[in-house]
Amino acid sequence: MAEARLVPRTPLEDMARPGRYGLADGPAGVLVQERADRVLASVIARHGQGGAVAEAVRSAFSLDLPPGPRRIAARGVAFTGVGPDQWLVAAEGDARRDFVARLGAALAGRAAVADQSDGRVVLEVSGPRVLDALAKGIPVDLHPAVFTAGAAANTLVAYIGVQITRIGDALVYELMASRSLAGSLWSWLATSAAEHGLELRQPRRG
Amino acid sequence: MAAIGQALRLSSGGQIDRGRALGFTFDGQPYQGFSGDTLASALVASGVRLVGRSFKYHRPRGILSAGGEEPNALVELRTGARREPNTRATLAELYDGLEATSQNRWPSLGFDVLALNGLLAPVLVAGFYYKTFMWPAGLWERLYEPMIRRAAGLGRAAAAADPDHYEKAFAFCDVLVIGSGPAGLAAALAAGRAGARVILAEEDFACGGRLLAERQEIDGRPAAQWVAAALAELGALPHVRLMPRTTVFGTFDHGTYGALERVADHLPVPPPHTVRQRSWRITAKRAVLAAGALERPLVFPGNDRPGVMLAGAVRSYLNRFAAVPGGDMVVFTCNDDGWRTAHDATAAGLRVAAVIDARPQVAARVRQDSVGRAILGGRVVGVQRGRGVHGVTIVDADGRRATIACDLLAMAGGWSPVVNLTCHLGGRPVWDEARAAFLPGPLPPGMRVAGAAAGDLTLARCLAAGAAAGAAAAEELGFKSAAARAPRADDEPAAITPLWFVAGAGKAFVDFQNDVTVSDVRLAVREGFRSVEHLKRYTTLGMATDQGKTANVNGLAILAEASGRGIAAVGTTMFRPPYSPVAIGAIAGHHRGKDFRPTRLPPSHAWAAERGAVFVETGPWLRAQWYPLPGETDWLASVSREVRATRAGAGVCDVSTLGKIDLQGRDCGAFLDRVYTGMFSTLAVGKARYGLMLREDGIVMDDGTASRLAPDHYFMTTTTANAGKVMQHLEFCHQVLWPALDVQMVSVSDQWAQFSLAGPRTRDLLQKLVDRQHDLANDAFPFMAAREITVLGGEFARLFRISFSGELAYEISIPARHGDALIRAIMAAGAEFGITPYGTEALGVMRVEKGHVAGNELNGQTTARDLGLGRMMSTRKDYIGRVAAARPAFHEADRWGFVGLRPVNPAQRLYAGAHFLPQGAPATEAYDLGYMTSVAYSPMRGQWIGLGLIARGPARIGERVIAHDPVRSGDIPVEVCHPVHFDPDGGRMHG
Amino acid sequence: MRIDCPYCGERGSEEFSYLGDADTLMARPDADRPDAAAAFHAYVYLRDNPAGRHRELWYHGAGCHSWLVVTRDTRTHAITVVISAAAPRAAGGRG
Amino acid sequence: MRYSIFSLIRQAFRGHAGWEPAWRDPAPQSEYDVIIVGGGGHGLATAYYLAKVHGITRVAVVERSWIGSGNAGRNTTIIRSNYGLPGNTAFYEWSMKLWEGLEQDLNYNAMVSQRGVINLYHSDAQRDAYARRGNAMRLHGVDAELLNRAQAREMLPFFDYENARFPIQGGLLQRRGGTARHDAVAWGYARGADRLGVDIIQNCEVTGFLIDSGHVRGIVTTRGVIRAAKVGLAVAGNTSRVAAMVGLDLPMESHVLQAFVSEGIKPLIDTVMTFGAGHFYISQSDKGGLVFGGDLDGYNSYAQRGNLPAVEDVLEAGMAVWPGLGRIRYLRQWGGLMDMSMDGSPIIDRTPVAGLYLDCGWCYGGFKATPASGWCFAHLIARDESHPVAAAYRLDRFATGHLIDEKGQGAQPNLH
Ligand SMILES: Cc1cc2nc3c(=O)[nH]c(=O)nc-3n(C[C@H](O)[C@H](O)[C@H](O)COP(=O)(O)OP(=O)(O)OC[C@H]3O[C@@H](n4cnc5c(N)ncnc54)[C@H](O)[C@@H]3O)c2cc1C
Ligand SMILES: NC(=O)c1ccc[n+]([C@@H]2O[C@H](COP(=O)([O-])OP(=O)(O)OC[C@H]3O[C@@H](n4cnc5c(N)ncnc54)[C@H](O)[C@@H]3O)[C@@H](O)[C@H]2O)c1
Ligand SMILES: Cc1cc2nc3c(=O)[nH]c(=O)nc-3n(C[C@H](O)[C@H](O)[C@H](O)COP(=O)(O)O)c2cc1C
Ligand SMILES: [Zn+2]
Repeated sequence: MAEARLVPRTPLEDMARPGRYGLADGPAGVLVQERADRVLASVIARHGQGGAVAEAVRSAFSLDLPPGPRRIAARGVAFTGVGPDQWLVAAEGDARRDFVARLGAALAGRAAVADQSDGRVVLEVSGPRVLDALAKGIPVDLHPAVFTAGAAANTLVAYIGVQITRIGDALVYELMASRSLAGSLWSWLATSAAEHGLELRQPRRG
Repeated sequence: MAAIGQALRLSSGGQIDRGRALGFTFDGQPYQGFSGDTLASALVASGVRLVGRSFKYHRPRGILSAGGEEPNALVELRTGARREPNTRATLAELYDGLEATSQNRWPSLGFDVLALNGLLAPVLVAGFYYKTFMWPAGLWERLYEPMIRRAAGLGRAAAAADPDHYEKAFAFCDVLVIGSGPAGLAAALAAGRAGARVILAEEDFACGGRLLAERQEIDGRPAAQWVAAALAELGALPHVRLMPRTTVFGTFDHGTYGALERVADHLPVPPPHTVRQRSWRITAKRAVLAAGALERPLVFPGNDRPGVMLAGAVRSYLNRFAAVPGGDMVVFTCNDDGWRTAHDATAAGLRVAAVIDARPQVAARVRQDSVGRAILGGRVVGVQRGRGVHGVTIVDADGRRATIACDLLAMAGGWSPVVNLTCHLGGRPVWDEARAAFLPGPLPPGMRVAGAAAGDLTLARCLAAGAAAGAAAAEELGFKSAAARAPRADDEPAAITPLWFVAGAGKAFVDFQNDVTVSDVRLAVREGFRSVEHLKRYTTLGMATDQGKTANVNGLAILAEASGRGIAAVGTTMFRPPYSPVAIGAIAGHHRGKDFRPTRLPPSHAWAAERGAVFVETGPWLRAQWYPLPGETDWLASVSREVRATRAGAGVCDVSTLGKIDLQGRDCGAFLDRVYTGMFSTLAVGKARYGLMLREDGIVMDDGTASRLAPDHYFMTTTTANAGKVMQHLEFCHQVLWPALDVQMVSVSDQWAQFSLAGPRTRDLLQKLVDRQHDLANDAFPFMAAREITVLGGEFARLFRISFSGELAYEISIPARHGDALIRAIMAAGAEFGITPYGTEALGVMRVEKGHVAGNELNGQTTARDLGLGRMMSTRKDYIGRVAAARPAFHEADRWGFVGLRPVNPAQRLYAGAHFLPQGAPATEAYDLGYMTSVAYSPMRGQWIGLGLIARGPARIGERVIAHDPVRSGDIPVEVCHPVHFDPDGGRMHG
Repeated sequence: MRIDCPYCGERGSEEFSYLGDADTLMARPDADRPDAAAAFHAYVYLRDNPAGRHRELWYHGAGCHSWLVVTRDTRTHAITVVISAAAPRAAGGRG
Repeated sequence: MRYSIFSLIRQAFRGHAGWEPAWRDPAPQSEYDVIIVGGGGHGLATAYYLAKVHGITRVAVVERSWIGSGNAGRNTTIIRSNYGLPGNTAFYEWSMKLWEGLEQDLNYNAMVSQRGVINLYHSDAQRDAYARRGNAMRLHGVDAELLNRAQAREMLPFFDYENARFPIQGGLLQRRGGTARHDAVAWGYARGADRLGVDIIQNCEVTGFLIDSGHVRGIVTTRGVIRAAKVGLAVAGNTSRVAAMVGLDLPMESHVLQAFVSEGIKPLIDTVMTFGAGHFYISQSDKGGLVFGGDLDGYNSYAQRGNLPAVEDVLEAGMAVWPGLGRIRYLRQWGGLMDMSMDGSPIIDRTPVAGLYLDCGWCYGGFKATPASGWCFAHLIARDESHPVAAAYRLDRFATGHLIDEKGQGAQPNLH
């Protein structure tokens, strides 16, 4: 028995099949891809250790921790501010390897680190009509000049707590919500993008 | 039936597309109109005068206005499940195939039986119903009320579910401009040119406001050309968003505006994937209200007859829609603007029989001779009618009566600025005597008002004020606006001497829709309803679907006169959102049906669905309730099987829904000591402990376990129901009460799939899954042990020896991606031990058998002592709720305490919610001893068992009482027993 | 309403949960004081309820999870100050 | 003049010229035996019963605005006595009994309509909680029926039973519950009290109290000082404000609750319905408007108006339970100031100031209490002792722990 491998499932896997949704003609206005290829961890500075955490992150990952709700990334590691002295850290590609353990070691005594890799559904959303679709739920101003590259916000979409991050200069956004809400998040997104046509791509797995 | 032609359509002019004819029906009769029409304008062009019946007297009514203020022309639009009652014909954009029906009449619009109410009119005065229908008392619900209810109401709503879809959206801008008349367009241009993000919202499907209805010029060219150029320029500005068909319906706090976009109402049905309407929440740093002004009717006998129309509306129909509301017109006015209607009508080829101006003098500039007879200082005192207007009776300045034949009476009572949106935060408009209008009072933060909405009635001033407001709003936000030349336009005359009502015989209507007359207002005053708000409520003036847009100012002016006060002293009634009525579906957006609220699914959901589990909504979660097997038709059979199998061998249940909180830091122990009643700082690493949390008022809030994974690392579970509440509470305790403690906490509820494995064979089962190096023997992994382990060859997991079922039991956690695989692995590994998945029902049965408290007992009314958990309240430390829990009432001897219950006759079923009475006592509250909190059929005992709260609690064990359940099962004798119904010494759990 | 969270920026009030009078709720009494019963009665039940300026606790549960002290006029809903309720002690607070 | 169909017809022939004011508009006298502060339903009912039951007629009701301008004039008119806790049930049932004879007593048609109140349930636990409540009602002699799904569907056929996020499983029905016309209740009591000699003084705001060695002697108002040895406060959402004038801290917060009315439509629903899985309740007024509401906005407020999130919450719940509402338009929304007590139940009691009495804490449920509140408050003021059915509504219950917390939410007023 012990040799049976556990086959992981992505949060969206049982909720939606890749394919075209909503308006069927023309190019899809909204493109969605599930990103199940990231290791995630929450980092909370210990009492009074915010500065020390920043230093440790600088030396371990060569990143300057954002003080506010922003994402900063390099070499496959991204720190996103989610609260005062709190970050959600994502690692992808080669950086995934033992990432939570490495992070824990780098921040030992300075921050609490907790693995959250399985706790979230992560959807990367883009496409020519992405802002129109997102406006149907995201109650923050996503105007490209306001919600600039790297901007992040924790907020509510259709009563679902989400973290939205603009992950680059292009209009590409990452939506993160609790894993158990993947189906509801998808239902909102698919409905909101229906008039523009939505294409759900194959998930990216880790 | 052949379509009735558009006999009253001008051959040229207007903003309609004569190339696109549209067919529609009204009361089943086919008609035609053009693209660009409203239903109202198409009816006008087709010569339809009678469009509805009034609310109370069922008087025939025609179209009064050309906009959203319409009180009369309300129709049922569409049919079947899409039927929309009370739709204003004046706002309904015509589409091909439109079906409209008149309402509030029987059997037909032309012959309405309830028009007999007109005969009863002398009795049916304001508030008559407060004075009668009282005898005999029993007849109210049986006779009078049903009769009133059937007569009241307007259109018929569809009973069926609305087949269309709706959505919500959020928008942000620097400057929100409300209204696209000259003031709004100028404001949007000024702010947009300065670089501000502008939203221009317009209720109408066409932008331009009054400019669409007037024959005015701007910069020397027809206003329509200026509008087109302005829209083109705005459309080209990247930061400007034009939103036609969008009504801003409410002003809310801090720059929040509610708006309703009618996305597909101008189409027969919404195209696929398109919503019918979209509700917007607009957050604007600044707003310019340029909502214009609404014309007031004049109040004189017969003013409600079909064929009596607002003068400005006549211009709209002529100039915008090229539709002719009448051939022979009389204008009745008290201000300069009324004369414009006469001029425009003449220009359109109508005969203007007379202009009757109540003022003795009128500037020569206003009065030109193209308009037929001019009667200054005159009044209309009656309307001759058949099906429509035949003529008017007038009294001239010298008191001479005369009759003038006509088929259209245009009335111009002056203009009321649309101040509604300035008042939604509580501001009150102020009366301006010179302009005879209420002007905006204190404004909501960030709002400006421009144009006719601010009382600036002339075009030149509207353009200038709009531009100034737009520029100022942008400049306040740091944008630089280049000084632009204001467009040139007329300062058309706009003098007024208000005329509030004309005395005479016959009903003079103030509120057309609610049939409120001058005599109703006076009666109310006579009876002491002198406050304007009392007047409104007593007469219902202004309470109909138009909210008195055309009626209120006239009404309160008559009140002022009748009560000997000035209009300023009387004031207005409160303005409230929505500015115009909003479909409930639109505000709900897509939150209906299954999408009313999100659904959380545990990691085993897909697997459980494959097995045919029956699911149940528990708070935000959908959980497996039981897993029926083929042949099982009764839920009780399935649940009992699950319990038996678990207690006999092994059962598994997904408990991932529990709240899970990761706590790290030096002071976690100290922190938990303060939030739990028990001690946690002394908990050994590798152990778990049951914990009870109180609210600060001493009542139990939640229970759960906390495990110590490392000296400065704890893992807490909460109940499913209270997960969010507990997290918030802990954050409060940490951030607000004890911020100096070194505690870091984060919810990891979704990170872990967690399964409860219960039953005597679970150790054997686990042994097959857990990697060999972890010793699960009773000594090595005793009751309440908590460890990090690996399973299935190195997969990280956590194992807790915790039991809710009273069996040898474990909870195993694994990162959620493996939840599905783990449950399958457990099932495979457990086959030889008879592994059985069990759902929330069996979970509940086992906890009742074991006498554990859960949601039904932790109901926000019980203390730890009530629940028999008093020993968990440490006396060695302070904790949340400790002091309040010591209040005298919480220690009274006859407080309801926690016990078990069994039916005296083991064949009888128990019901939760039954109250306890002493045997033989009468069923009155004086003997109420408590109630049954939970029940279950215990397959282990072969009978129903219960838990409950009863006065003096455990002291009653052995007593028999009655479980009194008159709403369901009647009386059942029960015996009070210990709450632990099964395996009282807990041997199985420790085994 | 829109609350300007010091961390997240301005957000709709539906992202927050309301608790009430900050000056009372932040000053949890010492359980060992001789008049603890009276002090806790006041702490738990007697919150300030003015028509006017009110310092009150809000929790940004859908955002950064901060507890905030919001100064708001209960007649107009105008918000003048928003600060974190965590250390250093919210300025003007009692505790 | 007595109201009846005959007087109405008589007046119809005279152009209704003979009607008198429903209540006088007297100037305040310098002294009364009792002053009631607050011309809402409760204050007016108290004055009426003081005069009628206790023979105390030198009474003034002092109202800062027009009578009924507060919650009396802005509530959703539901009357019921379906409470579950001892302390509440008997009181609300007494109120229901008074409603049942009110119109004949007052000679005013307040349109008391016992069309039934249904609370829907959506889970077994909720069903059992309603059974607990229904049984408690029956023990108090109150009518209560537990409906199953089929029975609920028969009464409310349009609702979503199949596709709902929280399917309807049944309901708790009180047939004697229903509605009454809110304004008419205030006006009827005002007229009744006035006819017994009570002075109803509008546009007269209380700004202070005369207190002498711990005893109240009168009030200071915007229309001068008015003396009385007994003063009763019935100012609902403004209680904390007024109590602060005598230095009284009360276990209370003022919250905004919004309500809504739709455009008038032909009869669609003839009972009062409460949705158990969201914040929504609805009934249809005799005029045809659907009157509905939901949860509090959730923060302290004296603004008497609310915000959009609460509107959305209510309308979403409405659509969830009744998807046929989609195309019906809501016409108006407004707010009221709720005197939310810390356990969700009212206070009718003396205060530490002798002669000053308190009637408050009605939360969003005090309209139905209007008759009994007036009855019991009058009793307390006249006799200086609590009426038996209101004996539990003590001010010191928070200190002693004798809470009456129907919802089990504790000291968190916005959750009650
Ligand atoms: C939206 C809404 C819906 C509701 N729905 C229901 C329902 O369906 N069923 C139900 O039972 N209850 C309901 N209620 C609650 C119910 O309306 C109230 O509990 C009840 O009306 C309060 O009693 P009252 O009528 O005396 O209060 P009010 O009418 O508020 O009377 C208090 C009066 O005191 C006056 N006042 C205040 N300060 C002063 C001062 N300083 N000097 C002089 N006068 C002053 C006020 O102007 C006011 O007129 C609802 C309330 C609201 C707001
Ligand atoms: N001379 C007179 O007596 C007189 C009187 C009144 C008006 N006027 C003329 O009327 C015009 C007034 O110009 P203006 O720009 O102030 O007003 P306007 O009436 O031209 O435009 C107002 C626009 O706002 C829209 N609107 C109103 N409320 C709205 C809401 N809540 N949401 C979205 N849209 C809404 C209306 O549909 C309308 O299109 C001028 O041309 C003026 O000459 C003249
Ligand atoms: C039961 C009830 C029914 C109502 N029906 C209507 C109505 O049909 N039309 C209307 O305009 N307002 C209606 N209202 C709302 C009142 O106009 C008003 O908004 C409410 O009494 C609050 O007062 P305010 O808005 O002046 O503050 C109703 C109010 C209640 C309580
Ligand atoms: Zn925040």
